[in-house]
Amino acid sequence: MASIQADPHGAHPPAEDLSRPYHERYHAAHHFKSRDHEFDSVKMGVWLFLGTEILLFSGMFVAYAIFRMMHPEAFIAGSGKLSVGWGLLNTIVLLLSSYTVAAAVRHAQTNNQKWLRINVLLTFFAGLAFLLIKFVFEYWPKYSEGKLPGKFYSYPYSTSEYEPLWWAIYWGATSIHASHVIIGMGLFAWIWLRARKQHFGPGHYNAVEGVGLYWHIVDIVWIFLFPLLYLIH
Amino acid sequence: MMHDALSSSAFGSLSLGLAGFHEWTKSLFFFSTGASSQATHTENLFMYIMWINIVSFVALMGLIFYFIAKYHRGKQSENYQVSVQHNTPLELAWSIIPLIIMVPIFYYGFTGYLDKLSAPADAEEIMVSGQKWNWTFSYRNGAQPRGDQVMLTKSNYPVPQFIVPAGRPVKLIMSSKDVIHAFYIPDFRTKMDVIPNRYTSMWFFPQPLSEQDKSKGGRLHTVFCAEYCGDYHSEMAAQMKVVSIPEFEATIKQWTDYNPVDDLLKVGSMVYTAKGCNSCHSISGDKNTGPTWKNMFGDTHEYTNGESGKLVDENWLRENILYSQKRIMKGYPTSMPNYVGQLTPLEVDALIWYIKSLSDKTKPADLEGGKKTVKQYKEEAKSKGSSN
Amino acid sequence: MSHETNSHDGHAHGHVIVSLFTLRTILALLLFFTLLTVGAALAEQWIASTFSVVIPQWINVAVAISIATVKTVLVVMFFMQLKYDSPMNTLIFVFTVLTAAFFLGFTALDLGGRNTLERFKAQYAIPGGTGLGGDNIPITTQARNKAIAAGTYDPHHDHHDHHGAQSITNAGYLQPKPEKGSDGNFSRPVKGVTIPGLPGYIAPKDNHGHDDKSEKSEKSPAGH
Amino acid sequence: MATIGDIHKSGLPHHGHAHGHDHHGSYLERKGGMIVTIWDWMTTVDHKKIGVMYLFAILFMFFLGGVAALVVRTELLQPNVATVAASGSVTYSGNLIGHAFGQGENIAKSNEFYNRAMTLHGVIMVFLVIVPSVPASLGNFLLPLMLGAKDVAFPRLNLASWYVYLLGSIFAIISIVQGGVDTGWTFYTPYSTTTDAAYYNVVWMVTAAFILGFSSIFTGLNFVVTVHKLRAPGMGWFDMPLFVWGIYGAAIIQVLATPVIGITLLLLIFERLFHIGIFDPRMGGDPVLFQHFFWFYSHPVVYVMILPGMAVINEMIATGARKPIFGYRAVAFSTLAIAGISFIVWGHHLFTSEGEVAAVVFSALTFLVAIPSAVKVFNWISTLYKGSISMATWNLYALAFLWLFTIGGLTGLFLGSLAVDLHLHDTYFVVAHFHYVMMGGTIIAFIGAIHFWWPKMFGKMYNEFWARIAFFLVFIGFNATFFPQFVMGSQGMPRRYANYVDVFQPYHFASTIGSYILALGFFLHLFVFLHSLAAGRKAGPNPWGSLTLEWTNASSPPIEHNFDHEPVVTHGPYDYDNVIPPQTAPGEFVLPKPAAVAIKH
Repeated sequence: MASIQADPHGAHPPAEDLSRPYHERYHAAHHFKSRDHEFDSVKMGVWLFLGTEILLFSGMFVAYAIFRMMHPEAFIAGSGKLSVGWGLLNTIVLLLSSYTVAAAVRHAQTNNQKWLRINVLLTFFAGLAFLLIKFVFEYWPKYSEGKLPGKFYSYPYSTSEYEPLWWAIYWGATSIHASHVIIGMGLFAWIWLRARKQHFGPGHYNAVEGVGLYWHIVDIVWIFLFPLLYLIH
Repeated sequence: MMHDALSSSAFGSLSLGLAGFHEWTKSLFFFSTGASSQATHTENLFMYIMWINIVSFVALMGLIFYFIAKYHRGKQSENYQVSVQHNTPLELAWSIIPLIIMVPIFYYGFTGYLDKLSAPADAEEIMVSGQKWNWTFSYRNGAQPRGDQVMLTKSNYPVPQFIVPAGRPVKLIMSSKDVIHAFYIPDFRTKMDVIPNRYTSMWFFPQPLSEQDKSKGGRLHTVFCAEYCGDYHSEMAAQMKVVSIPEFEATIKQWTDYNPVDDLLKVGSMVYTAKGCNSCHSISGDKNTGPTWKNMFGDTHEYTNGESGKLVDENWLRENILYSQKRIMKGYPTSMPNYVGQLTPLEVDALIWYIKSLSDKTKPADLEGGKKTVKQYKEEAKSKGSSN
Repeated sequence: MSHETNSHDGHAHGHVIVSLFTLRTILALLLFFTLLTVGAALAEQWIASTFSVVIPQWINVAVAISIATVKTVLVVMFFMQLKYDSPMNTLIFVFTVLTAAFFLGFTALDLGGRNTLERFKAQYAIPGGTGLGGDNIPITTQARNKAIAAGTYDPHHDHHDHHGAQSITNAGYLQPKPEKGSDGNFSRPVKGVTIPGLPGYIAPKDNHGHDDKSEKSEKSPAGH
Repeated sequence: MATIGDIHKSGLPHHGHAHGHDHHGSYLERKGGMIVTIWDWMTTVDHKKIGVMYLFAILFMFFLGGVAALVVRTELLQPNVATVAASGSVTYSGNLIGHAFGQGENIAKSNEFYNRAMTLHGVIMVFLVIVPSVPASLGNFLLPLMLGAKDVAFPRLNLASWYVYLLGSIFAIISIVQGGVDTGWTFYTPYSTTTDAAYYNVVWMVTAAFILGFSSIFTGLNFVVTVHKLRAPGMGWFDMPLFVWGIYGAAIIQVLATPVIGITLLLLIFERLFHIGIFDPRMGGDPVLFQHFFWFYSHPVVYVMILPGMAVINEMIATGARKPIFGYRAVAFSTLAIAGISFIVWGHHLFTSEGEVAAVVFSALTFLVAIPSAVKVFNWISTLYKGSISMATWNLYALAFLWLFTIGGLTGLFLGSLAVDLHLHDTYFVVAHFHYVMMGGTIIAFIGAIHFWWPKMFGKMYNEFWARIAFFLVFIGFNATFFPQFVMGSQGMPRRYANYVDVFQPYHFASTIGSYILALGFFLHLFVFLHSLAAGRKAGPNPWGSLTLEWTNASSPPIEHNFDHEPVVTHGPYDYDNVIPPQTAPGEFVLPKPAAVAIKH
């Protein structure tokens, strides 16, 4: 992610007026014509990157669909063993964080530095809350009960022979998603550190925009995972 | 075909020429022709595409060479001329004409494919199972090939020979025990993958035997494994023998059991290859996937579960064949399946005698029991059963 | 190429600032749809169990997927600002989704129906692969056996830990998969063919030779 | 229409001018001592340096993969013959390489050795050579130059992709050093998840392929944005050189298809390490699902390989014939058509394992891809008409590409046709087919393109005479290696066989001898290149008389920021009918004066 961002320092650091905030004296990288030119290019790059993310997750969705068609009873049995309540809470947490990130972009655009920082921080903690709920109330109980993929499955009360396969899909999809949440939190920490130094403002908010778009895609993946894993039976 | 052409008198010589030429070109690409009805269809489609290819290739390359000869830079100045940069009708033509040419290629490929897949209801069904690295066959009466093993390559790896009836549709129902294999009969121009968790099938109609075939006792075809499956992938073959229907019926009846006059040692050597023991255990002393059987009897071994020092005797062998997952010899993978339920008592005993006979520690006198015939063995078993 | 020298040109074209009101409205809609999808799933279960009707699975799937799609469109258009953005980015997004759809569609075209088509062959189908070692006991059964051996198995355990209602409704949803080897949906009579030499669902019976297998045409598999 | 004067105004660096650089040095210029220079190269974000580093890495990997190929061919020179002595002991002969490595006495070991060499060849050639070949090396170097840009859109991402490529190579080499894998480059399950070949080697190798995927994604993403956003003023979509179109099409596929191999290989790693069961039929998984996953990436990636190959052919044919590419738009659109269709034909790799419905649908779709490919070939041949055809090594390679790719493409018709494919699937026919396309297409184009742009990249000319000798060795060796494989395949020789029945021996023998000639040709090329670097004559900015921006507006080698002034495009990339290309070749490539130019103004 981070490396998609074009060189924030530009080719030649400006000599003039270091008292002005960074985002005001920011120069586009030398091979771009203007900051807008750079902004558009970066945004297009981020969208292409989001495309690769969608297709990465599409592998899990295809596996889900195919195995669901092959072993519907295993998926019904497995789905019944998930907790809709925690899933719902996590969905709400992620939706809220999506809002805060959209608001953060808006505050960067309007040069509202305080609320930019607050919203970035809120998003970070929403990610943390998501992971806490996931690990404490979902992963840990399932791990200790032996509802694990394939070879590690040791839960004695299965109702379907292929239930381990369901758990493979569940753990696979949610863990890849959770790793994206962790990466996103790292990016937000980085954004927050830079926001404190007033790096972002109306003239330059590529990074906030890019990381925000990434976070929305992580949210969208969960928007699909939630009903597919928890609600469909 | 040649004799068809001869029979038509009017265009005899012309069609002989064409048909002969056709057969000759086919012989460049195929070893035999017409082993089954589908094979002929595939060959003709192949040659149709081949001629399209040859004509297009010669035309295109001819143009290139012509242009090179005419416009090469050595004589540039008088040749270089401004020419059109595009020509829509021409470009449309060379987009659409190939498309039209390809329609029959697709269509006949499609019909030929369906023909290779959908077997007639009265087909003779043979179950085929692939495993690393052996094919096993099973006929409708439960018979399994008990014929002689054959060597197709020169690498001293025997492969099974199985029979199919000539002039009757044959359907193979195939499944794999471990990894993906593919059952490939080059002479019949067909193959199908053999997959672990599902059944695949293919069928063919072996042409009736010619007089020449009959004099040889049948027609032989080679079967290869065409999906990469490991160390012995290139040795995983089989030989298919096309025999007359009466002979087929008689043979599979005979194959339901071992020949009553064979002794147990012979049966053991047959089981060794028929059940695929040979794919892991050598009898020459070479280490393979599994330990060699040479000198195994009467020796001691170490096992991964810590056991050691036990002298290999008959009971030990019996237990380790039937419940092979119980203990694994040190230095070998755990890949040997349990054979309980898959070997008859006769086969187990025969195997034990066979392994015994491979050891230097066995005195010839100890092998007397192995000389028992199948008939004697069965009678003994019957009397034991009734006494119980 | 000369460097841009002006401090900034404010909000150039393409930089649309979405109002907080819009963002909050979208958030409210998203939360509403989230509750709706959970509600729909629960309502469906309730209907199925209360009125003892069988609701086809696809309705459940279609409702959930449709709501998720609406939510996605909201996020993409407003939070991700595709509505105001360069059409190129929309094109990228649409093409990506289209590619994923092809991926799913063609794979499902092949694999989606194959198991049902060939279910009649299930009796003989051998699950290959060696992930579990030599024995062929399903891993779920192994887990149960282990628990029984350890004395931790509770025979009255509620199989459906979290959804109380589901144990009732499942019966309606589920077209139970025929036991392996039952002739329920066999399209033709089984000939007395077993595949000797194949491990798997053939009951391990030690003392049968091949000769008497042909008589036992309906061999029952090991029913774990 | 532009005139000669226009070009000079737009800033063609003259011979003298290029070397009289005031403050802009060549990008190859040393920055200081050895350590400073190495550090400068390691941390560079200059697309040209990254391209050059890629070029040498890829050529090194090509060497490794080529050695593996020679091992494979040598092993197949004769079938294995077992001799059983009276004592019962067995000795094997015929497996030459097996003997050389002390594995000749045991057929299983010898076969396994072959399988590893075969896998090594496949993995290296696909993931480390052909996929990055043209885009990562020449694409990186040339794309900004052709577009008139100073760099690619995201220079640091570009550097990251190079390091990711290195990391992936290191993983692959770790696997090789530990003994390699015997899965085949396709990693088919359940074989790859259960093979007893050293347990973690498979994981190393699959991880290598996984990492290399990211390198591919980064490169593709960078190129797409570069093409969209960084074209020089005056350069519309249809003023771009067709090279850019080809790279653009390939980049789209890289971005859209590579993530799927990412998730596939990730699942494969999980399956191998933890047995999660997704591809394990014993736990309800499905090995054929893996094939769908794998080919959803690996078929489109075939076009990632061939589209850049076709891309460089456009440039070489146009310059070589000194003609506008016939039907520019048709060629450009066929590139996009190939990229699009590539996503919906992957099932033709599964004709023997997938269901009937899918097979028929995929077969029908497969034939569609033949149309744009055929259109390209027709257009190239028409471009030669009334041209002035150069016999320089690079143009010989372009013409050889037409020969080889036509064979490769036409033989694809056999494989797309279902009934015939059931016979030919997984035989040497397939091997020959994809070598004619992948090697005869991409690698031949790549080698030709290196000759073509060599003066631009390094500012040196190569020895034309010896390069042509090497070309003929390669061309003859290639056909001798792979043509017999078509015949062998239709006669029933399955692929990936370490051993074979005797009847195939003449073909294997011919094929192996051919591969030696091929290797000889490549080594000769290597010496020609090394000689050029050491003692080649200085090259002018435009030795071949081409009209694209990198030749007309940049010196050889280009300066660090590519252009003195931002180029303004005043003529099309192939506007030979109206513009006399400025040409600085020292002697042998004198260009004619087109009558048309005189007429037009």
